[in-house]
Amino acid sequence: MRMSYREAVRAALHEALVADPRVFLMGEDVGRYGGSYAMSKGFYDEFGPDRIRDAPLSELGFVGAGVGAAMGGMRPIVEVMTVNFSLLALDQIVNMAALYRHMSGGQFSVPVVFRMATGAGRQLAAQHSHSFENWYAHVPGLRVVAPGTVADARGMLPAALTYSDPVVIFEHVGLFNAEDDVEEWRCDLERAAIRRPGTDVSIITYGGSLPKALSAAASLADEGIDAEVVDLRVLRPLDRAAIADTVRRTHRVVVVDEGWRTGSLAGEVVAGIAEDCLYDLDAPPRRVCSEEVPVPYAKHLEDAALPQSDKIVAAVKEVTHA
Amino acid sequence: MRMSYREAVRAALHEALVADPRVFLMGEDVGRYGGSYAMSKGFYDEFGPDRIRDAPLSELGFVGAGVGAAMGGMRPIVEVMTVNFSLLALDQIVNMAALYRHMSGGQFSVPVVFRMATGAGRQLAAQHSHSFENWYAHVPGLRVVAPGTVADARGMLPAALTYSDPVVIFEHVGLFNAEDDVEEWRCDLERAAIRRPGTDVSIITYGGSLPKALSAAASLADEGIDAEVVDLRVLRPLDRAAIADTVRRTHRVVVVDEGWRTGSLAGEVVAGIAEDCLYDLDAPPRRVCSEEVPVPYAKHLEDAALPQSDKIVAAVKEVTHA
Amino acid sequence: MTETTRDQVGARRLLADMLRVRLMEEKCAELYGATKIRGFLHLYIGEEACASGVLDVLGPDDNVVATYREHGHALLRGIPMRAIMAEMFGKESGCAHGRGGSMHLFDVSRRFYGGTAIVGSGLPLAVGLALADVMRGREGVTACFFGDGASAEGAFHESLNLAALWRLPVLFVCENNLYAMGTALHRAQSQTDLCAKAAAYEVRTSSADGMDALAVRAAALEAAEGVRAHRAPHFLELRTYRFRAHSMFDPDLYRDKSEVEAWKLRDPIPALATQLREVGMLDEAGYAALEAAAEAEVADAVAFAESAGLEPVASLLDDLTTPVERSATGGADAGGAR
Amino acid sequence: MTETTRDQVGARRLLADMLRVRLMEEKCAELYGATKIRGFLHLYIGEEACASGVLDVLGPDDNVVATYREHGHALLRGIPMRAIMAEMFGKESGCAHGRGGSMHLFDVSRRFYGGTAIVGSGLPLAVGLALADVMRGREGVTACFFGDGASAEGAFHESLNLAALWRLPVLFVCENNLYAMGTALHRAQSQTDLCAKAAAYEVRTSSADGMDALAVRAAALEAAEGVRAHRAPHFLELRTYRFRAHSMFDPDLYRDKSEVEAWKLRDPIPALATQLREVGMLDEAGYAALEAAAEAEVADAVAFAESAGLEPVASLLDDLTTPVERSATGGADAGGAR
Ligand SMILES: Cc1ncc(C[n+]2csc(CCOP(=O)(O)OP(=O)(O)O)c2C)c(N)n1
Ligand SMILES: Cc1ncc(C[n+]2csc(CCOP(=O)(O)OP(=O)(O)O)c2C)c(N)n1
Ligand SMILES: [Mg+2]
Ligand SMILES: [Mg+2]
Repeated sequence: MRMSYREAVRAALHEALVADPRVFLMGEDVGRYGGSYAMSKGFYDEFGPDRIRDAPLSELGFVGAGVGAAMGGMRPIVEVMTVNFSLLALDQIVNMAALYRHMSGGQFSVPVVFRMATGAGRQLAAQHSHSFENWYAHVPGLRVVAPGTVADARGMLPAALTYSDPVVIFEHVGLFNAEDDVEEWRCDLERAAIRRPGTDVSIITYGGSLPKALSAAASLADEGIDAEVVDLRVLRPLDRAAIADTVRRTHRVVVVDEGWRTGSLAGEVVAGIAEDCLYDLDAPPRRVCSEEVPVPYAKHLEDAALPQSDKIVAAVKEVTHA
Repeated sequence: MRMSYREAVRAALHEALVADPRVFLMGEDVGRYGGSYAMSKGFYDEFGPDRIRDAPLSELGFVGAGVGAAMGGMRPIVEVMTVNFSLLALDQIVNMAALYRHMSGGQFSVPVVFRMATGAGRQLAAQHSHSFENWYAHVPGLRVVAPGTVADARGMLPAALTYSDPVVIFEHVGLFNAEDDVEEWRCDLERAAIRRPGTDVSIITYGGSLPKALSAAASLADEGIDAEVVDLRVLRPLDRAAIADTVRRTHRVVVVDEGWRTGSLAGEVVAGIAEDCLYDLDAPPRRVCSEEVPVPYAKHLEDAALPQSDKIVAAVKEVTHA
Repeated sequence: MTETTRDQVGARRLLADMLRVRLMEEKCAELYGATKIRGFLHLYIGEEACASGVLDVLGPDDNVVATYREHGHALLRGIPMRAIMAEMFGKESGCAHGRGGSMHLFDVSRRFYGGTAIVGSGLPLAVGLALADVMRGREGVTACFFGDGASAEGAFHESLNLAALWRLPVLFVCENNLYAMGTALHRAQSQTDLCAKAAAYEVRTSSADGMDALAVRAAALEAAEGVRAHRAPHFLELRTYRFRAHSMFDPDLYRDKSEVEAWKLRDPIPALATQLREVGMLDEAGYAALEAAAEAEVADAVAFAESAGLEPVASLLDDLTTPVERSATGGADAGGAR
Repeated sequence: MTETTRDQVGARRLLADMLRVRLMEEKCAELYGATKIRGFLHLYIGEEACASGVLDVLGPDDNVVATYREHGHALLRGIPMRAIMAEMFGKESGCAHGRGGSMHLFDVSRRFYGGTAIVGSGLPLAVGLALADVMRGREGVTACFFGDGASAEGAFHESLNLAALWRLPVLFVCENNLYAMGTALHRAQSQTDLCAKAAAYEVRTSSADGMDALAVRAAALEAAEGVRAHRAPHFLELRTYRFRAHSMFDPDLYRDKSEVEAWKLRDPIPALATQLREVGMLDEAGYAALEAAAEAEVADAVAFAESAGLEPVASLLDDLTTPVERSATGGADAGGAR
């Protein structure tokens, strides 16, 4: 079935709301407005104000309320408009939701799903364009996923709802209008996926950078370089086995990540490779990340600040010619 | 001169307050209480309530006020009791202070120093024991430092005050009572330092893990392994040259970091090594980090969760026997 | 003497409760000196009337959220003193397996949600627990304890608004002991009338003498009944005082000794004992019996904690996440609890 | 007709100001359609009386902090329309070099601190600016604009307390347009009387008709004078309404068209024009002249922006940090500004 990423998220939300009365959606403007990215348009009329719950501008408060509601037996899906705003709510996610189970000796579960828009590319400037996936992926007690395909946008939410611990889902704003034919979308939240098999080099990425990696791979193919594109999908826990596996086959790797380079998730991937399969590398790994500046508004500067296909191509050539 | 880490921080604060009327110290209980770790004991009487400014329990508010005061021409030193609490204030640090200069096209400077206690080891349990230095080190626009010696505790604050951009200083709770003879403390906030030269392996670390690395190096010496101990000192920008340099000499590396392993700053260091000097490595790099759980209260569990000398020794043996 | 004190059993229970908390905590202070208990230890001594009065009016279906100064709340919510003491000793039979310590006491079976040490962080949690109750058609009240200092946090503002806006059954209990660590209320907040602050959210408020257990109980009863009747939050201020330093690290230099001494004259335990004696509901022997029972309980708890075992290091990584039986249908009454 | 309108020059200036903002923004909407302006664009149309009235009473030593809906504030604070338009076009001669766009207009020389897009984030900043002024013995007032929605954020709570507690000269200007995106005030906040909310911090408050520029100016003048006289904050609520959608992405489905139409009848521009006409201070020709001047300014700004150059990609990394001349002594009057 042909659908857009946005439709896929909508369908997943709709299904969850229909399936389980404990599920509710809470966040700023998810209700009457229809969701800042129109993810929940129409839901308010269908499910009513209790289950499509418009929250005041109180990120710390309503995110914490989601944590509490989860502990109280509900299955909240909490939407934070943009990952930048989630910095206001980190205390409840990192100091509370992620810790509760371990710190209590296993007494509590916190079955809450946090959904956030992430990433740049729409000229929304510095306070609306950043990517903090790596921060979340650092935190024990959270499961962190990034649907990079329409099928995963459809499948990851129901999969997240099968866990009884906090799951963070990052939806990249650059993907919302992407379309695809989706037949099978049921999926796990454990494993990376090979989106394009290849033999010469591994391009490892996730989320909004996936289409850029695939288009880089396509142009590389024209030049006779056969790139494997690996979609991490799950950012915590990382599928280190899959990463090592692709590197062992291609011996060359480029990691693409929209986060700022230093301290990026790409860095963790590279570190894991150095630890797990150093001797399999035939060339130093390369990272294509965002430039280390706040993402600017002007289109040409924004483009220049972000990973792009041509930069990926150049990095691949570096590692394959090494 | 013999002094403790705490005395060094105190002396640096005192000097700054005396030297520049634009400097003031703001934070919870810095005044009448004397600082939660007694860093500013007596200052209130000496400098008065305006300059030793007790703030209400409002991390977002007073940290943001520090940002504004810096933009208004003051040189605030803002103390956040513990890095865990700083999650409440991240929005002002990361979405505001760090962005202002670039986002405005270079119009504003934000000369604010944030000081935070970090780290574990005092049985303060999960909500008071974590290390988020890597998060801060990820953010363009911030300079991030971690005094790991008494001399750096003395010298890094005055050095920070020479910058006109936000500087974050992480003071590790495990070091406060450490003593040392301090002759020269004037220092830069640019370069890593070799704390113990060695030829067989590089142990790269910072902050509270430095003494553990040094004690590991001492016992390794007994076994005939000559370890070089590198103190990163400056966590952003990382001194990649110094890192590459030590690796090029020893060819083996262990990175020690109290952050949780996945997504740790240690990971960034390893990634940089893989990028910069892959072929100089004679063995896969190893990381000694915190176990990926909330730090527990019970002493034996806390000890087990953290990097320790014996774990460093074991990791060094792994890389040197490889 | 009000009707309430005539409820002899109830009043004696309050006295016994306070004594249990007091003696347990005095022992904790001693054990801290002996390095049996480590980390932060925040004593509740002087404030016992608050927890005993409030918890006395709650039932098993209600939820309780507390702070790092929560030994009293935990004990009076029904967590066995043994489990509390073992927790402070860092032992596996502690109520958080020794992972939490003094600041993080938990008991899912008693709907005791902690024990959180980020000031203000319990408030959004309480809002969420109450929201879950409402959405699930449960009747419970969520009692959320916090200090005067917490009311300066943004979390307070956001939580009171949410609770009032959504008409959630939260009983906000502010233990106003006039200080947040070393910072006096009037040096931290422009509005020192905390009820006025809360009333600005269109929340019902009331205030009680936090040194008088019967007054607290009466106020809490009324407040909790209001919450149940109106399905709307209530803010209850308890004016109290801590006799000890903020924590064991606190040199306590920010307040006059005379101020502390003046408040000690209002110690809630002798105060209630005297009240009961005056109306002939308690005699010396009766008091001694209560004290002896509490002492015995403390001695037993300490012995238990001393001899309890440690969680094996091998299980350090356990219970980080919930075993995935993929409980998509779930349904445990205690919800997220398992 | 009050004394104020008799100040013909001043009243005409307000009208001219509002016209300039209005025509500039109508052009922006058009340019957005033509994809010359991208990203988020939040129009102020309908609310112009607020910025014009308030900024009219501020001097060059005062500070201004605004939101993402700040084109009007930026223009009336004195940033040339050319620089604003060029910014929205993403050009180097924009007031943030094209890096900020519509939501991030800045001008250090005019003490215009932005243009911030995290709701509520300007409030702590304003507190800090005012704190710096007090500590440096400067006389300025810091005007901080924000919306009704922002008052639900924890940052509001913490900032009002800080400003009141420390007696800082902050003029908090709440542009209450009844909606935060698609969420009506009464659906977001239990307390819809925002002055009552602010008063709970012991802050002086007042309220004015945000559709009447003269009323706004009078209220702002009184408020600012109060701030200067008492060296204490003031909360000024301006009751206003936005005629357009929240942003260019907003389908505007959450409010009745009739509500919007009713408010449009109170459009502050014709309202003031009529007032002035009625007392003979403006005739058709005079109004046409104002309009023509504004149109010309807009045309000029657009032409300027069109032809302006882009920041070279090579300088993308510039100005992340301040060149280290190690200004340990500093001393620029504008402080952190350089
Ligand atoms: C967010 C946060 N900031 C600071 C602290 C350090 N701290 C612990 S308790 C405390 C004082 C809290 O005062 P109050 O809320 O009045 O409670 P009390 O301790 O008086 O019971 C402070 C500042 C903390 N734990 N969390
Ligand atoms: C912290 C944060 N949360 C959410 C948003 C998204 N957002 C932008 S404007 C807005 C509504 C703000 O309403 P209000 O404060 O009333 O100002 P108005 O837009 O009406 O002028 C929202 C929810 C944001 N930018 N920042
Ligand atoms: Mg208190
Ligand atoms: Mg509004």
